[in-house]
Amino acid sequence: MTTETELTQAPGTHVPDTVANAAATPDREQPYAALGLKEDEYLSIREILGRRPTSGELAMYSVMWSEHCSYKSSKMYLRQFGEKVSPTMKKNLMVGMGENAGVVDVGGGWAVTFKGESHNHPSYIEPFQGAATGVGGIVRDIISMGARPVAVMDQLRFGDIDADDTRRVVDGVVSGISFYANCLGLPNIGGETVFDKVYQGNPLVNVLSVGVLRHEDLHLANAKGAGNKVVLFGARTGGDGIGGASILASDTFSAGGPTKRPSVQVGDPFAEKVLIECCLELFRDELVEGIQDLGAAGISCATSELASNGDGGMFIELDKVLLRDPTLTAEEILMSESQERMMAVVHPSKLDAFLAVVDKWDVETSVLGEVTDTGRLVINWHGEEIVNVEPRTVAVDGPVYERPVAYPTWIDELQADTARGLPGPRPATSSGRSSSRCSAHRTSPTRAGSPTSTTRMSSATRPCRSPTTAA
Amino acid sequence: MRIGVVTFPGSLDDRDAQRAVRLAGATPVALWHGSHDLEGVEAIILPGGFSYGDYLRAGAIASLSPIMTEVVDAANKGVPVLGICNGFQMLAEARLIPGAHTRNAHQQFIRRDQRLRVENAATDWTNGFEQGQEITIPLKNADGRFIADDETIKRIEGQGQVAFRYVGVNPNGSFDDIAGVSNERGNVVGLMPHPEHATEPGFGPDTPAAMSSGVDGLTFFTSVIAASLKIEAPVK
Amino acid sequence: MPTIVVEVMPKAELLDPQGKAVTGALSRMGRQAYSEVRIGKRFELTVAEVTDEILEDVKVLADDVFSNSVIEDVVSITVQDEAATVSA
Amino acid sequence: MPTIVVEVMPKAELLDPQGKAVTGALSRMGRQAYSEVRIGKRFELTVAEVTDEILEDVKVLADDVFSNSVIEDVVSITVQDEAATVSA
Ligand SMILES: Nc1ncnc2c1ncn2[C@@H]1O[C@H](COP(=O)(O)OP(=O)(O)O)[C@@H](O)[C@H]1O
Repeated sequence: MTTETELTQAPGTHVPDTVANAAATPDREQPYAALGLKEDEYLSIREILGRRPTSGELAMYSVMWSEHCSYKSSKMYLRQFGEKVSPTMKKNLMVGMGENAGVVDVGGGWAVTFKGESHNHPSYIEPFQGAATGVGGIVRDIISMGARPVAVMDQLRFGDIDADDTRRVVDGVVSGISFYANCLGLPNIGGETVFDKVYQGNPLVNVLSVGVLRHEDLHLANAKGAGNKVVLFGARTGGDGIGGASILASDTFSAGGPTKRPSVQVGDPFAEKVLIECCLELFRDELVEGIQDLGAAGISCATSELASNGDGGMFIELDKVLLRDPTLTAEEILMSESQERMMAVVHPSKLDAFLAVVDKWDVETSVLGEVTDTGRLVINWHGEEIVNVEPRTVAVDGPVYERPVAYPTWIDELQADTARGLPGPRPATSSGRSSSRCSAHRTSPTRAGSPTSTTRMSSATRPCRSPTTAA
Repeated sequence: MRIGVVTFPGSLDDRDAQRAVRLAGATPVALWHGSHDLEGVEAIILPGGFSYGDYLRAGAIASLSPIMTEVVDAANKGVPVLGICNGFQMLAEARLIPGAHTRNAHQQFIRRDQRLRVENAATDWTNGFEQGQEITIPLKNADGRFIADDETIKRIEGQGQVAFRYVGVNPNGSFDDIAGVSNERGNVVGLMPHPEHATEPGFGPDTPAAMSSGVDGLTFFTSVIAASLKIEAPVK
Repeated sequence: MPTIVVEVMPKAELLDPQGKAVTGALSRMGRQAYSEVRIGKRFELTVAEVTDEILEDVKVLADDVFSNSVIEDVVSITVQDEAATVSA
Repeated sequence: MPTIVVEVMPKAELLDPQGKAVTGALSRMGRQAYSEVRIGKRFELTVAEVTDEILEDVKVLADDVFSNSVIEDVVSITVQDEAATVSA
């Protein structure tokens, strides 16, 4: 693996790798492996660009092509959810796959939007912050559709209930979810939990958020209209989670050497609550063409996705990004996963009014650049071009793999093990062994978001899944 | 009557408070924390939520907001002010009422439908209740434990400044089961539980009569209307 | 840049629920030696320069903003210069 | 009885939302001199006697219990004897 690279240069001495430099030095060794890219993936980036990538481009491709962002191994299965949608299913579907969240017409001019997302590995590293920032990310997706978030749900999988490390993860995750959601006033209206040893070291933390909107309030995030301004607003960009999306979320959790930047993100639910109100006001006053949230892969993701969904071109001056840590390099800024940030596309005539609204909410803002019709995503750093790519190659046309699959034979035994084999009804007091594995967590702080929050589905009534053989 | 509801960054229950005002028959006026303008309202509500994320101390940063200078002035002139939950914490931080709040004694966030006894039915926000009447409204907080030194507790108990007391269970370890406090004059009232969430049938606490039918909170808002008209509110 | 450190503790005569919970946890871990744990706050303020004026202002802020005198005491205000930061 | 003081701060490179909110409040109050405020915790442990063994144990507790090494740093462990407590 590569040792010292341009990605880890000491602050102050950092000179970013420019497009011209990349063309001139085709043989420079690059740390693609440490960033989670396979050799053939790296070679295909070279082929797409017709030269070696700059370090900034390499940063973008590596995060966007990670499993975490590109779903390169699961895409071929997930695709079916889009392909199998029939016209009947589409009847009330206002927005389907491919956008920040799905939208369903519920009648009377109202619509509901919801999205579930996992934040698994971060929640294992630092359960409280990992789960909390998971809620933050999913709620920003709801906001970007133009909806007001109203509730969250969670679906959790933890390691064996008696294992040493399980309690740390359970307590952290449950209180992280409730803390963040409560600060936003969102009740947790349902949940489900399973404990099983297959999730040891790899818990699943799925959070769903629901939002409500009027039909006319629906917005899609895309960068259309050359000349429209691209604005970054919300929290400042720091060194958060730089190791998270690339190194830690790569296909093995042990890949990569030590990172000097933290792999965790710390959430600020207060900043998010302010963003909710600020975005709803921007939409209400019709001051934005679209808003995209920044999640994993931060600016790399938001710029390339917005550009891919629009007319295809965008120009960004990366040095305009407001920083929390002035020593960040251009590559780190591209990869940062700092939370509570949004990117808006704003018509130049509305920019002043836009800035007045974000200012009112004490939200920091910087105009980074504009939409272009060049079909290229160009990013400059202090006047020098460090990225020049076709946005779709970063955001949409990443590698897709058909991994080898095998039938899990243990599943036959599991499925054969039905309730029919059990003796007759027993008094409710007797506790079977398997039911203890499904127990709802009651040990951690309970927080309520609103008076409606007492309604929740009972997880204890759900069937307990406990594979007899580890997968 | 026009009643102002102040929105702070992080307020959560401002819109519910506005609706409660409307349901009681008054006109809600949205006020902004960053402004010095009370827009001529005749009463003010500081709503619940997590203003400034409850960072530093719950209500502390909000109590430094520009509008709070005006709220303190108005309160001292006799304008009715109600602080609900986070608003109660702001009133304490702004020293409009005695005491302070700390984290709940059991360290956990709590949410329940809470029984309260009205200990002082003479304030601007309680005159529609009967002295000693028991009511049920929702409670939800993490930093709800009301505390003060012995002398202060003795004083407020002696002067009838304890407006509400928890009944059945003390949910957060508040001294003397105190759930709500008023200033000496009785125009400023702060309490932990949320009257604004119990003002509309179908959305309130359960009652023996029917699920979600509790509307005990509405009387807070009809009381202040009565106080402004200098009439007696219809006793419930 | 120099840092001014302000330290605030819950008043000794008041119950500190968080500290009590930690004391309990330590004793469950078999650590009876710690008869009491109290948890307060440590503020680090970064300033360009430490002047008398700033120090006066920090005193005011310590009493009015960083602590609530009903429940907390300011236990110390110290200046710490950049070089001598970490000691543990 | 002597007190052992453990001080914990959020890691410098991570966001400290609480400190950020306070920095903002100070600047709205016209106090621009404070370019950054960070807020950590101060633990006071009361012990009957300070022994080497106890100090060793406190080091372990500081890392494992009082701080979360993923997001926080232990910045100091000091012994403070009863007489010399308050200084502000
Ligand atoms: N997946 C789950 N399975 C079982 N119980 C859960 C699950 N998620 C949350 N809970 C429990 O539900 C309760 C409420 O969750 P919380 O997130 O605090 O929501 P709310 O804000 O609505 O109170 C808590 O007691 C929590 O432990």
